[in-house]
Amino acid sequence: MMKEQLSLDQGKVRQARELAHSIALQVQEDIRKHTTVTIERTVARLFGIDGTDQDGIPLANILVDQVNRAGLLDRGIAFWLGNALVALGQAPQQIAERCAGDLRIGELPLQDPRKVEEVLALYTERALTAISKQRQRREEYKERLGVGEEPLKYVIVASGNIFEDVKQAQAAARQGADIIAVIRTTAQSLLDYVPYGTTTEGFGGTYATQANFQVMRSALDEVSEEVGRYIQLVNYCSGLCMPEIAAMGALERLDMMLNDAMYGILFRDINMDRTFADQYFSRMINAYAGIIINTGEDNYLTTADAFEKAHTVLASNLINEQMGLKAGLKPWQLGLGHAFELDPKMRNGFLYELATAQTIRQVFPEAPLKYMPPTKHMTGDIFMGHVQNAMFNLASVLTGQSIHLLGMLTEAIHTPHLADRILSLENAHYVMENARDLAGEISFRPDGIIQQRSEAVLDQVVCFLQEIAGKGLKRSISEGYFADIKRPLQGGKGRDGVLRKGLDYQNPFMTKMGQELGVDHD
Amino acid sequence: MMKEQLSLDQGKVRQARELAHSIALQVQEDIRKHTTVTIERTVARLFGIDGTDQDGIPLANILVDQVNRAGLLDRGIAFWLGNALVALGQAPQQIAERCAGDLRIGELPLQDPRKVEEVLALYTERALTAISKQRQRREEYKERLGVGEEPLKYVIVASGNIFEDVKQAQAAARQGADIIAVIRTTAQSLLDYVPYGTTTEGFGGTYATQANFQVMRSALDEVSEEVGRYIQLVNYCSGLCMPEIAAMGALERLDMMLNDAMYGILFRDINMDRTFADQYFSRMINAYAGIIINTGEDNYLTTADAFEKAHTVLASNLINEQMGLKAGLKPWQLGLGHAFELDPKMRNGFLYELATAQTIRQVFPEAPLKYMPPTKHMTGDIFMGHVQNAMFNLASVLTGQSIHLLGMLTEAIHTPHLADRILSLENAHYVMENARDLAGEISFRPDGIIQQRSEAVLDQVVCFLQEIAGKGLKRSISEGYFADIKRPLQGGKGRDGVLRKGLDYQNPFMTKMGQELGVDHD
Amino acid sequence: MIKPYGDSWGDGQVQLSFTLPIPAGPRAREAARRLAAQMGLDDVQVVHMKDLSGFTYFILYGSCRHSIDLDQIPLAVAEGEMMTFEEINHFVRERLGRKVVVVGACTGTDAHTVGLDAIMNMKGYDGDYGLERYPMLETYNLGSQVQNEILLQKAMEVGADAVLVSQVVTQKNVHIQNLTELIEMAEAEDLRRRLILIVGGPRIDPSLAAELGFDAGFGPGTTARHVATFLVRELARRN
Amino acid sequence: MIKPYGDSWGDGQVQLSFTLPIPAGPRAREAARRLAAQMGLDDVQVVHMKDLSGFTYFILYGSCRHSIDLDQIPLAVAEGEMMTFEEINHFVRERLGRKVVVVGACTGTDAHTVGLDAIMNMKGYDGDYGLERYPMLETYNLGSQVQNEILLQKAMEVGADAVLVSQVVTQKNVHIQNLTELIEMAEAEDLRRRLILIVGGPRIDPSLAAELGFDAGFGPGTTARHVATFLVRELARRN
Ligand code: B12
Ligand code: B12
Ligand SMILES: Cc1ncc(COP(=O)(O)O)c(C=O)c1O
Ligand SMILES: Cc1ncc(COP(=O)(O)O)c(C=O)c1O
Repeated sequence: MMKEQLSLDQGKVRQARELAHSIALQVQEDIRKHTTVTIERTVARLFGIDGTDQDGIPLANILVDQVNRAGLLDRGIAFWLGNALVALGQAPQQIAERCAGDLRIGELPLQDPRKVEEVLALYTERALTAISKQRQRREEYKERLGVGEEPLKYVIVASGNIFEDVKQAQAAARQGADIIAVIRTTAQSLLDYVPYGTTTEGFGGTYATQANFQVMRSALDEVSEEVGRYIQLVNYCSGLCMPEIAAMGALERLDMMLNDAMYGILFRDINMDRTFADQYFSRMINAYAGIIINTGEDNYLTTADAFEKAHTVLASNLINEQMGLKAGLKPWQLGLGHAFELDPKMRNGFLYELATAQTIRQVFPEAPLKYMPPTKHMTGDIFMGHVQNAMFNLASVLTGQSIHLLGMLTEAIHTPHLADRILSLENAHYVMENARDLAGEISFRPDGIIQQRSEAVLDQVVCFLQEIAGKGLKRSISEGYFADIKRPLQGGKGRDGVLRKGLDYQNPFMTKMGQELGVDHD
Repeated sequence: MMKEQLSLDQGKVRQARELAHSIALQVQEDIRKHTTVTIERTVARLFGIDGTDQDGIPLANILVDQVNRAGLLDRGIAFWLGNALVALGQAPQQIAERCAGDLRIGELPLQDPRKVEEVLALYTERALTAISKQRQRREEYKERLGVGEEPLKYVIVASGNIFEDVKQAQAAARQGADIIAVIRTTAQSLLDYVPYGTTTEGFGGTYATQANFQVMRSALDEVSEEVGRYIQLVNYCSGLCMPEIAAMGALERLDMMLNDAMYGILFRDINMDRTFADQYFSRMINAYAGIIINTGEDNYLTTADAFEKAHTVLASNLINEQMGLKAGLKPWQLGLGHAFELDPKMRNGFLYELATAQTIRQVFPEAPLKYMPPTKHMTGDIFMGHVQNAMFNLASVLTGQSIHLLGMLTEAIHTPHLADRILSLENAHYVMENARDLAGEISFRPDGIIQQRSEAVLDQVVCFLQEIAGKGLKRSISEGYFADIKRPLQGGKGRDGVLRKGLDYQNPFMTKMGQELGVDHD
Repeated sequence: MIKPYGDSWGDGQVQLSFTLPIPAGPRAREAARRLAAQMGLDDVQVVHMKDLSGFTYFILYGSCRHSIDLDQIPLAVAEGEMMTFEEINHFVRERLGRKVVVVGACTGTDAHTVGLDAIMNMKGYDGDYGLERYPMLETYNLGSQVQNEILLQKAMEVGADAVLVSQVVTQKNVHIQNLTELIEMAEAEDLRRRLILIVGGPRIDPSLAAELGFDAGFGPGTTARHVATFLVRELARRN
Repeated sequence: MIKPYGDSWGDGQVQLSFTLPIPAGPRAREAARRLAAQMGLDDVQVVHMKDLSGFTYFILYGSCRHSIDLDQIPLAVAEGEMMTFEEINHFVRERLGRKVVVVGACTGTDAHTVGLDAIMNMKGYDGDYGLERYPMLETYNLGSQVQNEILLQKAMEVGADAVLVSQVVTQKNVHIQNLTELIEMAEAEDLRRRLILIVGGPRIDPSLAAELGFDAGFGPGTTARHVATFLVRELARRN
């Protein structure tokens, strides 16, 4: 379907991709060395540990913190859990509950390693089977009902109350939405635990909890049948609990996850080692669960200038791609992000926008690219905003984007009202239908503004990646290479949750999924 | 500047144009035979007759009606006026005033023909000089201040009150409008006289009066200086007083006039002979005054289906062109009309729209084409309407249109509010600037949907014009060839104001302007 | 009791825009805020202010204090129970036993025929055939700019059961004047009770029609079936 | 006394949109009309009604009965008299004779730094340099998600004259809670009078700021000069 409207220098594309690969390899060395509290909590969760103690602290946290405080976590929670399972003959959940009391699992006598391994294998198998089942159900749904026509219409709900979110998500689906993202409440990403249960109080978003995932997924299953289209569900696999959320999403059949390699570092000031380790494990889970990730390059253009820094988006896409592939994601799972953020006052801005959108499209022909709407230059002028969104809709259908996050006319005002979303859906539907096959109709002038802009950006990408490959990704970030934001190499939140793995470190999920995904952990 | 994005079969274009020429020639035979009361009133006005009697009846009407009642009008009012001037030694205005009393100019003794001719030549010269001066002033203004960048942004004011119109026109100019049209009150076109003085009460528009023209032109001159751009003024040269309004506009330096060869017949049920005669003389005046006409093909698509009847627009453009050229208009004065009226629900509607807009652009490379916005498919959903207008704005800049009538988001609701106009100007400014050079960047696929649609329309045009050339234009209209509307050959309003010219018929303006314009009256 | 809904039950969210005839600035912004407050909005947000040289355009959001008691709104009769083409013809044949005669026109200075044609002509509207197509209806479409007097004359001449009036131009309430004139004429000539008077147009709604003394009023999106359903039922009722 | 202006003086024209939590239909339309009437609109026109499954979206126009007495609106002090970069530095040198110390932060859970950066960082905003660039200002930008307590601590530590707070997220009035907390803390620690407290953000306006107990509030389109002008004048006044 995709048309090669631009002529790209394939040599340069290859060079850029190789540079990104070498950048990813460097980071991978660090990733290999570390585990984090949330990775270990993820293992606990996958073993079936759920719920909270009386104070509302998740049992996964209680368990992992206990082992960590005891200085034993470098061996991996799996080992200690496995040992306890054999020692106590109880289910993981019961063990965790007892840990909320006075059980200290690090102090249990060490059991027969063969038995421990057996029981670990059993529980690992059980969890992975549950995930595979959900993956299968998704595939069945997609097969039977189909999904919409690309660009898929992706809208957010963000009322703060999961039950209001449900009403709005269903209304949106009925009006043509293909994908629903439940935005998280502000600052959830900095919580070093995942809240529990259904929730009705959030600011600018709704808590990501396993119960909320479940409520929304089943509401969407219902409406999917009604509209005859499988409506996909998205949440945020980022912040301090990346892999835990990946696990929850895998179990509750989310379909996409925001899951970027660098977003947490840049936009949430999360420690680098923490982020790199977490994103790796979370991506393995997403890969295994057949979930499409959405990367967050659009965010760069909200703090940096979208024209000058267009190349940072494509460069980051390439890095996200390489790190994603390393974690076992397949090209069809890489919802690489970019955004329509040029200043609307710019003469010929639409041409420059087409240039980058089309370039990215051609560099990643198999990726379900995620195209983000204007946000930074949206103002309280909702009428103008609606027109900016129309041009964005057009750019998207014209450059063959896959996942299309609908711009809201009230972007500068509030998280979307029910009606805002519908107006946006109508806007997108009209523009995309009206210009449905335009992409196949036109070609760009070989020496034109668009082609030249594409070439200039690609050149910049190569230089930029060369520099980063030279310095290393971490140092580059510390020097403000992305989003005009500098983050200290050793600073950031969640740093004390990073541990060097011991020589006897064990993570049966990483091992097992790694094998199945064909991942090479170095 | 124009890009030949489509490949048109020049043979067919030539054939179509020749057919239109022969159609125009047939009509011209009728035109030659007739004069009308409004043509004669125009002559009276050009001789300087202005104002009304105590009952508010324009003196031009009183004079012409008197002569008509006396059965003498077939000689032309000019003759009788000239005779009276010589006989009474008074100015035309005084004579007209006396006619409102008991003077019967048809009963005055016939004077020395040489003297009559002399005095007629003098007054003719005087009027034409006044018109030429305005033309020169316009040219100076345009030279000194320039006009905006094409597509020129054309907005309407329609408050019904000329003084409110002024405020709104000036505000619009300050926000980027290049052209202001003062819409006429509903049903003025069916008045067989032109109202007098400044007016403050109209429905859906403001009376077209010479005083109102003057008020608006001077307000626009003022704001032109302020914004450093000559703001052009438009009114309606149609209905039962076509040539009188042309004369008023020529004297008050209007810059454009809605002036179509068939609109009155189709949309106001005005008699055919009346319309054809009136449009001819009014176009000569417009030609002489350097005024750009705007034709009304857009209207066809409000009653007929815009996709099926797209060819009627281009066919009518060709007829309007030929009839315009016959009346002395130059190609740069032919603001041929078309419109963005496809059903927004149509898949690929935008492609079909581009096809016709671009075809028309290429068929009339020198004409200042006038592109009309969506109206029929506008609804009370102002947000969707604003997006439809955005796509229209894009189509316009993409196909190099000249005069761009801005769509209003409130089209289906009310004549524009002050703010509606500004929102539309912002919409157009953003879209056109943002995609300014897109036209130069792209080409259409040679065997694509757009090219094929263009070819199909052109083929239809040729067939359609062949049929019309066979039947004659009048019969074709009576059979519903345009706008799905049928009008009887002999019916319609204003029919009793049509007269067969006598052998001694005289119209010094027609003669003099004809000479200067190089017009051949047959 | 219900309130506007933004993204949560009872939040009362309303969007508003208007122009004030004063130059932009903090004062104008405050004036806009106060106006919205007078309209009963709390937490008013002036989200956009644009100077239009001497005027200022505003966009606002706020939370509406007012609410609506649905029980107080009478359920409209026509709501939801439309007959089909066949049902209507059948109904006329059975219940009235003769053709129903209908005369329609765009009256006054109004020349917008598309709406009336959509109801009356063969082709109809939105896939729904026009009245002309109904075997049991006899229709006369007089077209545009018809004077009220002529319309009533014609109605008498053909023995009309119903008169359909279309009014599209509403600027300065010109339609109100014109519709009122029609009712007055009909009353003066003692035709009012003999005719079912129906008015339609994009700015017409049932309450306005009733207020002006018409038997029914139809707005945007009307098709022939809506009108015919009402018409034949009403005739049967009167019989 | 002024009223909204559509296309004629005094016509009061206002556009309105909202959603009601009921299905579309004549009844919903009437509910919308009545709500607008309660808001003080005459001649209400429901120009658009769209069913959103269980909800209905409306667009309306009407003529507003309310009007605003401009004389009742106090002229804001700041209106129109901004100093330039040089004037501000000069003013500080002459009138205060020392550097002015400013601490800024996005507080609470707010991570939107772009607005505060636009005011504080070198680069500034819209062609207007940020406070950091002023030789006579000493600035500390603490960045995002700063707790009120930390902010006040820092202010004391560096002997701040003024504290700049940015609040962008306003959902469920989270900013009101957070700003109120700051004021209460400042009062509790007896710092209130020693500091000039300034708040800014896209949904902040002077009246809201005053209501919450701040010395000034700045909304969209603010640049460093607006803030600096106010700040140095206010300091001079207090001296
Ligand atoms: C097409 C059109 C024209 C055409 C009309 C051609 C024709 N033969 O009808 C032309 C170009 C001639 C025209 C001229 C003018 N127009 Co005009 N026109 C329109 C336009 C674009 C579409 C109207 C239309 O056809 N709608 C489609 C039909 C199917 O919808 P409808 O009329 O609403 O009808 C439906 C219902 O309302 C209902 N209905 C309607 N009538 C009836 C009757 C009965 C009995 C029933 C049961 C139901 C019913 O059923 C229909 C089907 O659902 C509108 C803008 C718009 N988008 O609405 C402006 C508009 C109506 N026009 C307008 C104006 C001002 C004019 C002029 C006065 C402008 C001028 N100064 O020259 C002139 C003069 C006309 C005159 N003397 O009346 C204004 C009216 C403003 C107002 N509220 O008063 C509008 C809204 C545009 C605008 N924003 O300025 N116009
Ligand atoms: C960029 C952006 C982000 C970036 C922020 C990056 C960064 N480092 O700042 C990222 C992507 C990280 C982000 C995240 C979120 N965002 Co955000 N974001 C925006 C966006 C698109 C632009 C904001 C912006 O930069 N504006 C440009 C600056 C220059 O304008 P400004 O902030 O108004 O500042 C000016 C004035 O207000 C004033 N000013 C501002 N502060 C101060 C302070 C002082 C002292 C003074 C004097 C003046 C002043 O001066 C400035 C210059 O004139 C807006 C939408 C929009 N178009 O406004 C949403 C928006 C603000 N975000 C929103 C939300 C909900 C979020 C999230 C909570 C979403 C989520 N659930 O994940 C998160 C969480 C963030 C958090 N914890 O706070 C909502 C807020 C809704 C509301 N009213 O509550 C908005 C409106 C989008 C929406 N419609 O949903 N966001
Ligand atoms: C990749 C990615 N993750 C996460 C977020 C935001 O969520 P949070 O900061 O709550 O993780 C975004 C926001 O746009 C994002 O792009
Ligand atoms: C060519 C032309 N003349 C006139 C008019 C309308 O004005 P009137 O009917 O008052 O002459 C139009 C309306 O669109 C038009 O296109």
